[in-house]
Amino acid sequence: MSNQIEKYRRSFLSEVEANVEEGDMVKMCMQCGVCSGSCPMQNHWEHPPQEIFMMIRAGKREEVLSSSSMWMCTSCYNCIARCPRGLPITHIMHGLATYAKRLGLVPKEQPTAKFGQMFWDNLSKKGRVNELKLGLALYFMNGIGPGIKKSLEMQDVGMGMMKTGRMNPMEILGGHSIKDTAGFSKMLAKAFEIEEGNIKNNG
Amino acid sequence: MSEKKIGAYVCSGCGIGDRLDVNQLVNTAKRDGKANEVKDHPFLCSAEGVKLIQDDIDNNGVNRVVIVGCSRRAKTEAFSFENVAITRANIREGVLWVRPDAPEHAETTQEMADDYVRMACAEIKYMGIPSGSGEQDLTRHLLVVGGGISGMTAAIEASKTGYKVELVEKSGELGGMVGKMYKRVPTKNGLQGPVDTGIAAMVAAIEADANITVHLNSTVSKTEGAPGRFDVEIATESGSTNNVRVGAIVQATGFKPYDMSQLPELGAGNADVVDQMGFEALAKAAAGGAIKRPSDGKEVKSVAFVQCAGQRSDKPGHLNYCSGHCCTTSIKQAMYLREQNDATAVVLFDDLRTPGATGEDFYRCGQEKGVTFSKGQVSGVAAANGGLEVKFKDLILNEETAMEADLVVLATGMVANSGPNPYLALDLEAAKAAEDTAQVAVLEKQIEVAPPSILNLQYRQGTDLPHLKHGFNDSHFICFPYETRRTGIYAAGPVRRPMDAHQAVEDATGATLKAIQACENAALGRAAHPRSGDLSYPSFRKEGCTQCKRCTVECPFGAINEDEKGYPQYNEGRCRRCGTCMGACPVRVISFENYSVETVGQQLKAVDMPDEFSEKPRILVLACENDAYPALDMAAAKGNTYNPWTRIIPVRCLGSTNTIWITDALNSGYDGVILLGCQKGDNYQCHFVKGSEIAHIRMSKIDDTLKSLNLEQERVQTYEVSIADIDRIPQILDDMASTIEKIGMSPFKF
Amino acid sequence: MSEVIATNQTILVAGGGISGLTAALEAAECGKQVILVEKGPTVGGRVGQLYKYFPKLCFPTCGLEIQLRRLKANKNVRLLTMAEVTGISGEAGNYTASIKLSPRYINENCTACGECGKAVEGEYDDEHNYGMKKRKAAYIPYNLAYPQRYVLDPRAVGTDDGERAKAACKYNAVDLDMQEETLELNVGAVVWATGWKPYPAAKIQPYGYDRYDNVITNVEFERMLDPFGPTGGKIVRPSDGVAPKNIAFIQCAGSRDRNHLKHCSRICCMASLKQTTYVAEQLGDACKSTVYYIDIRAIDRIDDFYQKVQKDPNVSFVKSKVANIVSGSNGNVVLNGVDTEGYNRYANDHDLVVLATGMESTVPQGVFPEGTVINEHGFIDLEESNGAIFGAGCSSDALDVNRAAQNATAAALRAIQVVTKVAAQEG
Amino acid sequence: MAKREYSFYPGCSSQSGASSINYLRSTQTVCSELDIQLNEIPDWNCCAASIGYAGGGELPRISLSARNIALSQQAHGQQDIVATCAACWLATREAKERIEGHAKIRSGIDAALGEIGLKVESQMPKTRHFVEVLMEDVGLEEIGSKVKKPLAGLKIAGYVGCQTNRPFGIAGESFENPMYLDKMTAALGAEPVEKYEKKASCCGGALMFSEPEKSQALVKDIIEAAYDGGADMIVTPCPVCQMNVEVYQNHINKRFGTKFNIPVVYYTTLMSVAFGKSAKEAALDGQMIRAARLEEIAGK
Repeated sequence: MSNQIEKYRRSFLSEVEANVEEGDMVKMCMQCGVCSGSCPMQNHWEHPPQEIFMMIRAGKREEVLSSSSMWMCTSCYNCIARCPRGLPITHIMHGLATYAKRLGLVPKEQPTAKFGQMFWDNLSKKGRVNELKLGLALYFMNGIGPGIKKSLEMQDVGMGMMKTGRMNPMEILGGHSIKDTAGFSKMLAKAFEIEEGNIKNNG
Repeated sequence: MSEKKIGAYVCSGCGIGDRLDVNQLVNTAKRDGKANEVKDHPFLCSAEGVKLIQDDIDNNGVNRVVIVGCSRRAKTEAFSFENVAITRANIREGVLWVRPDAPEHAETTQEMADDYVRMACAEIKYMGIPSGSGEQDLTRHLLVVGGGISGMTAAIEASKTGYKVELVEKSGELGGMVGKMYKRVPTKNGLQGPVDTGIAAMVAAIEADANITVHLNSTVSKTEGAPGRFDVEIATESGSTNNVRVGAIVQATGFKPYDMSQLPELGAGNADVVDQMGFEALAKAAAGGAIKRPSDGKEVKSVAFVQCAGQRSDKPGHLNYCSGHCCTTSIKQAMYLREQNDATAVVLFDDLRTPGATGEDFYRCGQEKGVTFSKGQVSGVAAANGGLEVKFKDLILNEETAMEADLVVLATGMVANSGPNPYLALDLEAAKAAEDTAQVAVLEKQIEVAPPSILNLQYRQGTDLPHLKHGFNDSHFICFPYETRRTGIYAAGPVRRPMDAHQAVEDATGATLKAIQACENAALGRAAHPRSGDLSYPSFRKEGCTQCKRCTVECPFGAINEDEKGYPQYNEGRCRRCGTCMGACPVRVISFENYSVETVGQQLKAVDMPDEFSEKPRILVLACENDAYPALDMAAAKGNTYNPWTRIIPVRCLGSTNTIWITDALNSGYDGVILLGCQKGDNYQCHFVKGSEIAHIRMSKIDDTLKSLNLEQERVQTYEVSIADIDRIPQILDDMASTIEKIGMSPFKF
Repeated sequence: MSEVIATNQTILVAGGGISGLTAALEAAECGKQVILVEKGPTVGGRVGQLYKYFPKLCFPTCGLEIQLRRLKANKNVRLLTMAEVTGISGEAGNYTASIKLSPRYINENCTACGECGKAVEGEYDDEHNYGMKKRKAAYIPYNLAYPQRYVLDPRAVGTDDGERAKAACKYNAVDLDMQEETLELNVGAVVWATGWKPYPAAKIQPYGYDRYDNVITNVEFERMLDPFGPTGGKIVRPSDGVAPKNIAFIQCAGSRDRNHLKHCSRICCMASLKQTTYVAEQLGDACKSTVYYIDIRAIDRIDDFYQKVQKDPNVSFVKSKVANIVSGSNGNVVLNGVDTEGYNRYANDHDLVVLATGMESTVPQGVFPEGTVINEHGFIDLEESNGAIFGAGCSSDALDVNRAAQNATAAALRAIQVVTKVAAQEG
Repeated sequence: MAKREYSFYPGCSSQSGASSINYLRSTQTVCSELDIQLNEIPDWNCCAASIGYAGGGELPRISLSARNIALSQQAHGQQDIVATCAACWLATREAKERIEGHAKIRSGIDAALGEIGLKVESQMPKTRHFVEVLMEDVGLEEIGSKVKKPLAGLKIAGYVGCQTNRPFGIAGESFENPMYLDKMTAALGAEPVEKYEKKASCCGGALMFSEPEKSQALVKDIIEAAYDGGADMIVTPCPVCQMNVEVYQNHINKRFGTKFNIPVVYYTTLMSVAFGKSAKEAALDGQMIRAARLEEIAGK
């Protein structure tokens, strides 16, 4: 992987094309901006998607990968639906986020990055999501103090869910699981292995 | 020519018979119009009605036909008779439809109709049957000037149509600019990269084609004659000359790249800063391998393409237009680099202009191949770190930035190789005559730097095709890209308008058709567009000519030269039959067989002039047949009305208006005169270029006449109107009626 | 229907718009026999519906009038209106074309006297005005329509209106028994010039053409300016008939978009620039125009038109493809998007939106002989395998009027070459 | 009418005691009424939804759906896979496309599944949303014919949301203004809110957890637009939408000073009530904000 990224050289773009999910479509952007204007989180972006694509071309590697922008994607697919050039923007954003994470460039306190990891950890344990554990993990992700505060804040929601049968306190004790957890883990391990290999080969 | 025998045929259909006294119309035609045969029919355009007329032609010797009924623009299929002169008394659109159907208007409406009958009969009396100009050579032979892709296309296409071609190329080889390119932009859709230029194949085809004679290292040193009989002298570098006769000419002299040395701020002067043609040379030298930079032969790894270099800019010395092709050309060149050098190729553009289906496909193709596009404004290119630094503002990222490049390609524009603008000399003459010293200085300077002539036309109006804008020989008309101002000579390719190779090929093909058409027209002695098919042509009575030269100067098409004795010398093949010369002639010696000072003058005199006390004014309207007259027809069809005092005469062009008509009208007691012509000025709409403008100038001088007659200036008005002025023109006519009401009737009623 | 004579030295031109007229006339004035077929009741096509041309701002009817004069004067062209080419078989120099003739219900006897139009009562959407106003059941399509003959709407046939029209005509021109006919013609070459249609704006869902009254298309806007159009030449908001104060022009509405038309339609940039000058002329300082664009393609020497518009303080440009349109107050709409030059979000209120809708090709499928190449955008490429079938004008690419006329002239020459060869072979 | 059978992918939130168990319950009610049989995919696993990318990356994420597809094929052959959850449906459909379209992904998936002796056949079954089944296979006419208690007098805002709508959506519907919920509402005798401008807006999805402030602002607009349209309740086809729009109304009220209290129901709940089923069968007891008017109708 080149560390010496020169402005407007293809090096960073090539890196993205090789290592980022659907990254080979970045070059097709024609800077119309319809994605940026379609994003529900547009008020919160540091850099909107079309600008990210331009930054990639301009070789702004650090700025792009350490940006919190991609983590603002709600996966609403508005940008994909409207993009006149058919860029799978949602996937590219996910891909950039994943790649940044892999390189350790994600801002430390990025909540979605944290939550996303929790979600993955949660599902990959038993093959299915344990909503209760996931929720608690989320509330306590910044430590016990904030966790308790957050839990109290969310108490009404929790109680409501429980009352309506949509949350089961017993899930804390284990909860739903697929049967073949062993095979499941094996499959994921293999998938990770292949993906890592692909990136190394490209890098 | 047999004796003139007039047949007048009055249609009583379409409500004419209900509202007008048809018997009276018939009597008017007989009594006042002196028509030999007069008949009426309830449905004249029916087969039966047409037969009635045809029978008179066939059996009663009628050779002058007056149709009293609808406008000359209506029912043309029905009223089309061979070998006779035809005119119309337009009493449907011109009378019935523009007058309210009420008893109190019946009298004046009938008067209008009767007048139109009189006018038509008067006109036809002076109309001959045009037989085509005497210059009827069929020369299936074209001259193509310029051996680039446009010229070669013209030559090949002409040959394919059965025409012989003289192909003149200034340099030592065919191929032109595209021939110097490595590859070209594809002309078909789909995501394909650059393709072979095809020039070698074209050259081979031309060399193998017995119909095409190639003159290399040659220029056109003299062009005389007219469509169908151009005599061209081709001069070779060695000094020898060839004379050929051709029917028409395609000028495909292409362009030269804008002189990039005028762009030092963009690094011009540095060996590694090249223009697009410079880059083609590098690519051609690389022959598919890695492209190397000129300074040190190093393989190029990073290139910046600077679009709009010295173009779309109003800085002095820059080109103020877009050259149309540079965006796709840069994309193509960037693709070379992607494929051959695996290099970074950044296109810095303002607006990426890749229009149409082929254009947008090519843009996407460039992106797929990894060309980098950035909306950026380049402020400077300078040497740095053994390469170049391109400073620019990234307009998307909104920051001043810079990139390093091994090579910079400046997309400079096209400068047309069009020869001098012929009107420069004439303008200079006029400025000198007007003693406008400032203007003289400006024009003299322009003439000083004018390029050498390309066609060396021996025309009174100058040596080359007139320029439209920025030195390009384009047509002024959107719908008529080949409406040339020098009949039989068609510009094609980037000399006509900035364009890419794809369009140049289409353009040259189209121009070839026009050139062929010009030959065919000349062979039949008929006019080209817009009066296509017209067999009439101007002639003059030498005895009366005062050699004033007005006709030669005012002819918009340079059709009239002067002979050794200073008399006008007509070249009918160049003539577009507008009649501007006729309008110009102070002694009225110029006429067409079916259109003359008399055909109009007699019409206006045929109007029955009520006396001063009848409170029935008469307004003469001379209306351009291209725009004003159709607009009047459409106004009538829409139910717009105007006053019954108006008498309208269509003219070929307002430029054909001879001031004698105005003087005659005023002397005969008309209370007002209106001239309706097309828009003049830079965006002129006059298909005869300056006809309307000239008419305006002539009319501005009519004031003296009015003064001498002691008449008010308001009585003569000239307007620029358009075909869409369907509501405005009736208003103009009514305004004149109001004016007359205000200032009173003309005292010249006898 | 009188007999139509055609041979394999005849050129068939499909489409009576500016391209078809040009191709037909240029070929005819070279002495070739031409059959010009037009699907509708009049020639003139799309340009007949335009108010003005860019960049000269002159009237299209001016050029049409000249073409009509050429047409009327030239016996080499046989014009068939209400006629559609439904099939072509054979090969270069020897094609058989099937032509469907739809009944006009009014024959050549028609003098355009207008009595039938006065007599009928039924009204239908006026196609010439894109349905923005009504026309009578018996009608002349527009001022300059040619042939200058009335048309009777087929929906009126079999109703009292049909009978009224018939009774009103003194010239036996109304023929309610007219039937559809099919002609089989032998021709040597075909110039296909059926032009374009505006891309259906309702398909561009983010812009809500089907949901908001004050979102219109550029072709509709063009009709608005015509003094004989639906608003008498006035620029007004459809919702309340009031003059707008703040118009948005949205470029690439349906063009350069894989969801719609992938190609660039070429004319829309210049069309919008032109339309801003209409606004400036009619409403002056009382109305602002904003052009939302990706690239302004004011190509070649007419770039100066763009430069002129840029200098108008009432016109602004935003480099942005508008993301979507939502309703605002009082019939206004709000355009959401970002100005990509520096990332500035906007939610701009406009009281009228003009969508610069793209050009969709009308080249049909299933009409041409096998091997004829119609590209993915629906245009006819110039291919060897097409034989003597030549696309012209907007059947060959998205073109402006000038290039369409140029291209049609070139197509005419290609067709001439084929029939000339046939003539030479036949001696 | 023959029984319609599908391979069923319920998804994590439809498990007992999970957040959209009420969706599953009402779906089952609708299925029994419409004679639809849903055959659950044995041992299905989570799809990773739209947030799994952070931990999973591309191939591991796709392998999850691939495993479900393989299991479905193993148990139910080429039966269409039907999901009620938008994320489940989308992830499975996307996985299918990606496996079909990218050789590299196909080989990766083959290898990963190979580890556990599974294989995705080259001909994969179609993955469909339950709404597609209702609109395309059953049809509004049949649905309408089952209505026993028309929901007369109810004005309902059809909130379609994102992932049921984009990027695939329901055939014939536009991304910007999908109408099927409105048509369905009308078929059940209620009045759809016309011009519900936020019907396809985003509720924040999973970012409701990580970025609650930002997401709640989105939900606020969605609810406000429903109120503006005069809605009595909101109907939705997506578990995330349902949850996000329903359960945070108190928080939103606190944050923005609003007074929201609008029920958000699944279309299956609406259908169940209209079909004359009990409140329990309609899973009305799963509403955190009670749909009193529906309870009323169900209780009649």
